[in-house]
Amino acid sequence: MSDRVLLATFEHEDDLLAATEAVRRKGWRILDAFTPYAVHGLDRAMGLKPSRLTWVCFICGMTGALGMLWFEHWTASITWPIDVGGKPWNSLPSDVPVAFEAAVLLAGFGSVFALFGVSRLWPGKKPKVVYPRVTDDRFVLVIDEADAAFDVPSAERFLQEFNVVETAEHTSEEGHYS
Amino acid sequence: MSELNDAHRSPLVTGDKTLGDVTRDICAPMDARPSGLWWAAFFVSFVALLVGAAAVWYQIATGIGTWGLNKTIGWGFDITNFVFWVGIGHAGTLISAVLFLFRQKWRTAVNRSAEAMTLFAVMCAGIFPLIHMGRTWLAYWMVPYPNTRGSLWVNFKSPLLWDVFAISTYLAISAVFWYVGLIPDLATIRDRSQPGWRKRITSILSLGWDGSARTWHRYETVYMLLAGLATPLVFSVHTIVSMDFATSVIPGWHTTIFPPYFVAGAIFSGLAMVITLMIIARKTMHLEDYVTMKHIERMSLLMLSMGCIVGLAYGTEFFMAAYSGNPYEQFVFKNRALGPMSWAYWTMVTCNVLVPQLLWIKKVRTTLPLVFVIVILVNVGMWFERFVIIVTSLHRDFLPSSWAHYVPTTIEIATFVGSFGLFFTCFLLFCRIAPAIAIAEVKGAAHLKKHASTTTPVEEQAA
Amino acid sequence: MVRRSTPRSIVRCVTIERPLMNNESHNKYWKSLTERDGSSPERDVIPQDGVPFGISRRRFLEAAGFTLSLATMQGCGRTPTETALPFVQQPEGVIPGRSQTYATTCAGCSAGCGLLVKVRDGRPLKMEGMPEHPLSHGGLCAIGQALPLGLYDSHRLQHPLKDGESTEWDDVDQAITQQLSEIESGGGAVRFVTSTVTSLTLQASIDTFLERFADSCHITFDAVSSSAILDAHEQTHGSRVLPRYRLDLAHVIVSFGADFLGTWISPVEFTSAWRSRRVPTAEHPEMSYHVQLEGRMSLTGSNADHRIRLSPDEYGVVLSHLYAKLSQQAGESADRDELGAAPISGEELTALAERLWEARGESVVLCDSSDVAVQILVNGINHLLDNYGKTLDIAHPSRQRQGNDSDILDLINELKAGKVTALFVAGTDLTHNLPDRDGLAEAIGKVSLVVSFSERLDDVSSLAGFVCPDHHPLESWLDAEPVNGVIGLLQPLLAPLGNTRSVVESLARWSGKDDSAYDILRAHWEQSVFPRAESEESASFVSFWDQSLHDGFVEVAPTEEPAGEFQTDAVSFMEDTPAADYCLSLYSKVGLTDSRHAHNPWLLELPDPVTKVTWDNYVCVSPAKASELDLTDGDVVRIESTGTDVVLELPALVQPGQHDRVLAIALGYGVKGTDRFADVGPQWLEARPTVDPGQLVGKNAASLIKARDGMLSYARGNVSITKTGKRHELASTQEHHSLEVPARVAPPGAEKRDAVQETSLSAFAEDPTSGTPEVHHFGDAQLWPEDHPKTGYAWGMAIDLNACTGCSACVIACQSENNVPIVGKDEVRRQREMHWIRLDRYYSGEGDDVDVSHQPMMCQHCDNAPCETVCPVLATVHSEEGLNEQAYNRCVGTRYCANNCPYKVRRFNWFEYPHDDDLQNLALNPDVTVRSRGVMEKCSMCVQRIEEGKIEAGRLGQPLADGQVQTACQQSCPAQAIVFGDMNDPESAVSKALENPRRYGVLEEFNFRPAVSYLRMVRNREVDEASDDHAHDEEGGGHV
Amino acid sequence: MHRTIVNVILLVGLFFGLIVLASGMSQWRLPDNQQGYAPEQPIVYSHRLHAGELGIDCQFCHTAAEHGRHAGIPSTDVCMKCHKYVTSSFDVLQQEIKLADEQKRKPETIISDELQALYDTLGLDDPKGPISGDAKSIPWVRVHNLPDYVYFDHRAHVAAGVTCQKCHGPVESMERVRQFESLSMGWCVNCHREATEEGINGQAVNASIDCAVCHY
Repeated sequence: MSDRVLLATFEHEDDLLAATEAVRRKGWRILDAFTPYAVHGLDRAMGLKPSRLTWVCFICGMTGALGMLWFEHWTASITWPIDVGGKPWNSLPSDVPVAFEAAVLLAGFGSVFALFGVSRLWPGKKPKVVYPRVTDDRFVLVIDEADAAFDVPSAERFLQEFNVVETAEHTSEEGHYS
Repeated sequence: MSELNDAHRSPLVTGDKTLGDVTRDICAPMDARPSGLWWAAFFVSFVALLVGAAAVWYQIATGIGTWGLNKTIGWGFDITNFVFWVGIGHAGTLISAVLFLFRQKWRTAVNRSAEAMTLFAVMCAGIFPLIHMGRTWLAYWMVPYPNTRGSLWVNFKSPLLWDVFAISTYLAISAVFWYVGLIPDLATIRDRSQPGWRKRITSILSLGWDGSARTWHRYETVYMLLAGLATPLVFSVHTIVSMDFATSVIPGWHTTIFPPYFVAGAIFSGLAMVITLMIIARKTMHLEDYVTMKHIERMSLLMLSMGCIVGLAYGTEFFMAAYSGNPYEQFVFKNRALGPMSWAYWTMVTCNVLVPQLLWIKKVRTTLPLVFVIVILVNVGMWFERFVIIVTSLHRDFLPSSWAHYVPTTIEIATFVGSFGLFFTCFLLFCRIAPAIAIAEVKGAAHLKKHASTTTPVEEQAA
Repeated sequence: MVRRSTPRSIVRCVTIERPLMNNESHNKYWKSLTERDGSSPERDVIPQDGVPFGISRRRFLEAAGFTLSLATMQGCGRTPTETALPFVQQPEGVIPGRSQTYATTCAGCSAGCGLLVKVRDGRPLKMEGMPEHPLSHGGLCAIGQALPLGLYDSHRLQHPLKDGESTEWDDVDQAITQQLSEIESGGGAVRFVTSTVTSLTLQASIDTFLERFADSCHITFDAVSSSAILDAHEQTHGSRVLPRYRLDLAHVIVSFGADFLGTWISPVEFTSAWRSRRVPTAEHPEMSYHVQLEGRMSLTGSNADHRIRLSPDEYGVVLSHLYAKLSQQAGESADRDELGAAPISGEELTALAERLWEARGESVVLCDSSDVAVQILVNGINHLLDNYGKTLDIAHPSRQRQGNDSDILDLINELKAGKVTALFVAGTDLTHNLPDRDGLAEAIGKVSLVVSFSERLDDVSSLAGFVCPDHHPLESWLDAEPVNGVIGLLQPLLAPLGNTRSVVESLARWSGKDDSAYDILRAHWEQSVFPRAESEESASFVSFWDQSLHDGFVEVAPTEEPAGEFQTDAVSFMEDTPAADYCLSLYSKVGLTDSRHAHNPWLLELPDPVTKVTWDNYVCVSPAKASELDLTDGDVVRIESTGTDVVLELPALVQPGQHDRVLAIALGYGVKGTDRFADVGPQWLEARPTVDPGQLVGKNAASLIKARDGMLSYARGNVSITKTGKRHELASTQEHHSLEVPARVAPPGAEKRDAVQETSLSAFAEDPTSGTPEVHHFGDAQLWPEDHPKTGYAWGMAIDLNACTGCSACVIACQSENNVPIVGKDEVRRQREMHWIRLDRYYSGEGDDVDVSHQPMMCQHCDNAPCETVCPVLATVHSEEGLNEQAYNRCVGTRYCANNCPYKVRRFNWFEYPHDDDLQNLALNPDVTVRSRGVMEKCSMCVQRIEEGKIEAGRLGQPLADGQVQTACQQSCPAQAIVFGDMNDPESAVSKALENPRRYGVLEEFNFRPAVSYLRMVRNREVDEASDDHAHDEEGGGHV
Repeated sequence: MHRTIVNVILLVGLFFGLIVLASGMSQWRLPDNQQGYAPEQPIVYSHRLHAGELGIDCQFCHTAAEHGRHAGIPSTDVCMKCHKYVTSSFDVLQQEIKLADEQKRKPETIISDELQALYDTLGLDDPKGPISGDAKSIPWVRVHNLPDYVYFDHRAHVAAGVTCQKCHGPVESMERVRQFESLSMGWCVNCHREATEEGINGQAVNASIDCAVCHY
């Protein structure tokens, strides 16, 4: 496949949204978009599937809760049962609070680290800034020039109606845009 | 839908700003040299911090006896301050998480600093359970780790242990929540600052954030998840704190109403503290356009409702005592209102229930100085609430022979002051080195005018 | 961190390897067998070097094993090197780390109670009562319990002093013998002053010593004397004797101010006798009737069935009336018209007289007045009631008080006139305990030879040319005959710690003999005690001696006392003297008595049983008078003896139940050298000194004793009291003094807490369970019985509130057994006293006549213990045997358990309580950990004793018998109020006690399931009289 | 390409690192664990010789173990029970006697260095002489030393039939005594648990694991 991409820069989220919609309807392959903040509806416009991170969160939470419950039961009534104020060896109610906290802790950390994993974020990673002001006040749409039908001038013309600020062609390194 | 929301509301950000302006305005305090006011504030709070540190050092080196406690009253300032600070810690998460879930966009103005406040408040809170131990250096025994004692674990039946888990979890999750929210802004700062230490640090901390929509997509999910987790966490933490008392046998402690009562109280005090800080920040850092009177008013109303809930709780306690027919219970509450420590009780009622009623009046809740006075009083009142619950319940319990009185020592007071020192030192530093308002979220939430922004610093460099 | 508890490690290591003395000297303490080789214990133990304490302490540490090497271990590296020094030759029978018990006699006061001393590797550690003893019946008071601290006291003299310089015995002996021989030849008055001497041997050697001199006499002086009683008997019965009061035979006891349960003559003996008639059962609802007429609120008064507030200066009148009434009853004519009005109501008098008359021969009237006329009236009454020979034994009189006031007053005159050449003082701090101290000191200055035998440099010794320190009673051979026919033996339990010498030995030296105390004692017994022996099995003296030494006492034929017929004409009624504004009553505090024990921090920190104040003496004022003078606790008042320049400034204390005209001050305080306690207890930023700079512990009130017509009177008029405006805070262990909660915060229907339950005898007779408050019981169901079956032992305790007098002996017993630290006045003031057992004292009732109840309160070892649930680190949990365990080394000190303890019996180590006195540390019990800073502690039910008992039983393969394990508090309770044992054993004493209808548990309704039960208090009264003491009465608010 | 290689190398390195660490950890001792402590003693006394070769019963010297809390270090006169006469190793004495026979003279007492040290501390010129009163005691170095807050009672264990070796290890084979077991709380507790479950040589025992059994 080709490794050339077209970067279209917008000034306002509405333009970006509209453009994305249109481009996708045209059947061009949208590689990614870059925005200074989470633009609502952009994921729908780009046709992204809902994230599966929720499952990671759920599983971690369960592990935390069940693991801690078992541990509390094991320490209090199996390894060394100790008479504490005449309470029963294994009193579930008193195990709940800690189990809950463990669940939250694991779920929270689990999903955050999962996010870092799948989005390839790590300390000191060199960011690729497709456009200098993309974390400030510019919106960039990245279109793949893969299919033969695609020719740059017509594309630029097409994007004009979404008052694009500027367009540029880039050569992407391998696997740069997910 | 956000249109619908905001159509009939006054704008969240006033003074027609562009995206670029937002960035610039919020980052301004970080670029500018600290004002004299900041320096003064910082000096004061740092001195307080040092005083506290000295007191703690002396106390650990000499013994808990340097506090005014005795054989009857085993907890005084220490746990009072602990509960006080934990309470304050709550509003942060509440505002950022709960309001986030309810799509309350106005939160964006305050959530960043509220979260930071949570973090620092919980830090302050955490200190007290640590130093209140007779043998602080053995605090790690609270952690269930494998050991050569056979193995001897910990007592999961003890509310104090639940506390350990609750507080540490809460601290960790709040920290993560805060940091995750900070990442995009760090990236913004990274990209707009010249090469130098700030660029270096931010590029490490921003984890190579590039604003990719795919990442934003996942990010939103996770942020939502964290908010979802943090919300029950907030409630659980203060519930568990309240169980320290509720599960005991001491009349005045042994009350089933405590969990909701404590949570309400916590949110109440938290809000008070948030407002206090926001009013200060607003003035000192010129963020009037972002922290508008609307925000203040909204939060005042929230606080008013909480104040009423707390008031209800106070009343309920007395009703329960009277209704229970338990003579010890009845005595404790009568003693609270009329006994040797009634002054503390009435201070509490005045500050927490009576004074906030003024907020019914729109004029009051829209005049900053008045609001400021009220929130300060609420802070005081909420501290006394904890003091009343802990000390007055202990100082007269079952056997009259062991009734005692409690007077704090200088060491205790110094430690208390120190905790404020720590809190404000951290907060002031935070204002300097991190954006006090969530840039990305404000951009996302506020509806800004459509027109090309004037050139940004980055371009100037380019030119 | 508990590792840092060196003191214990010091002690413990001592016990591991090596006793204090080398084995030769060890034999001395050996029971009869090895003792026959009878070399003096001192000889090879006294350090020969002249250096005062330094060396002998070093010897001490060396002897005490590897203290130092241990101290270096502080840093506690990876492998601390500890050396262990074994014996060179194992002394027979000594097993490292096991304690032997030796029988001896307590010399804490002149009462002469039987004493069992636990000696661990050569160190006397724990004083216990001797159950077989005919007087004390196993009881021991606080003072007896506190002996070890007196023994291991670094302030005791280590060497004889000559003109204040420490020197060698030879110099002293030489100088003294020379002067004595001069006196012998040149003539001159020799005066020998002692406190009451119950020791036959000492008495004998004093007599023989004095024989040599033409003009010599032995004067007995008691700091608080009962001289009047003896003088009265001289007049009424022709012999100067102190009757032996047999309270165990008395059914009606009427005491005029005599604090016989607390300090009067022989409190332990009296307590156990009194108690024997105070326990009604459902079958026999009977108990003795005890009336106390007194001015101040004494411990005895607080236990009386009926207490009448009567100023001491009114005793005479009331007694006259009583005498008149009784003589009427007796049919004797006594013209009453010469009697003035009685200060108490006629009905009360009549009731009293009737009660007494009904109990003729079974009653006793006691009085502590120092007025002979009053005592004669008392004798008269007792005679009318035909009590002599029954409840008053003058055939076998007591020797426990022999002081003769007129003698001492004569001596003072002699001294002032400069007629005395040689003055010997033993066993009493003459100048401290007499009024006009300076005048006396000046007079003593005129005496050419002044010898004091005092253990320490007390006031009189500082005036003496020679101080020849006596041994501590636990170091010396001696005997005691407290009551004619009962002779106790004192044997040394360790080698003298200093270069001291027993009085008998010193006297022998100066008479040219160099026998050891042991020889003298044995010789005296051979010739004068052995002949009185009755038991036939002791045929030879040797076996008699061995047996007596083994038992610690022997009962022999009493010597005949010439007790004549009663002289009725001696009795004369007393005029109703115009009442003075005030009557000052000088009393001796329970657990301190006279100045002798004023250097014992345990006793100084022991709360007064009634006022609960520590570390001070004070002026007790009645509430009415206090409000009149606008006084509150701690207001300094000035007491002036009108007409003299005697002034005393003391803090005031408002004492409910006190007579409005009476001011009461405790004697025995303000003792020289007690400023040493200034920095006892923790030192920190806000700490206040226990003793203010330049001050002493309390003030000496002896200056206010009034000497008049041959009497030292401890109750006197002519005093004025004025408020100074200064304050001196008193450290009291109790803030609220009533079971009634303050009126304004009292919930209706629950004005009074029922921690202490009581009933009246008549109510009890009808219904043994009367006095049970109506509380809603939530049942005592165990929710999870199968989880915690108590199959083995189930330790439990029952405390009979009817027997307990509140004498506080248990407090010191526990302190000594369990290494409870001394915390000092400031900590007590901050409500941080560490005593594991607390005696709660509650006032009840309206107005001026209050009832008092005492309740020992210690860890209740609840089966459903609230403290256990809340400990995060499992430092306090429940044992299979029902004990609430506290693992100090696990505790992190959150204090949550203490907060959650409904009885507030947990004690926290707020500081590292000082243990830097190496000598004092030898009193620490090696079987109990010394707690370090930051850990919680509390009553363990003497678990160390339980373990020892179980292990020893296991070794011998026998079951653990009931009563084999006794807790410290139980063991020496003079009233035997405490029962401890296995609740699973239906035959055990405690199980029996639990079936008692009087049994109840404090705060039972909460289902804490305490292992400690209480037996309800019964006052010998009619129902109506006790009505206001019933729980849940409507009239509340009597908060005093 | 080369990055992957680096990664592989790193991983392998890490793996081996972990193995080394794990093996190292088995050697680690927690603070206060004195296991293996074998201090030098003032007199070179061999338990191997006395308890092992000569088979002298432990309680012949450590008499108190049966009656008291502490097994106790034998008093010096216990040594002299034998060493009045045994002044050196057997064969050395034998040789001397033989030699003496040949030379027709009284055999003279030969004293080995260790025993000389013993006699010196006792201030004995002649082993057969009486021990003087002021003889010094031998400063043995303690090997087994529990923390101050732990109460161990030999009586109970001897009575229950626990062998000395159970805690002290094969002392009879030790030239110099060393702490054989860790003597940690866990070690005690586990032994108590086992004892309660399996009993001690056939007999059922109740070795409680209540805190107050050791801590008070």
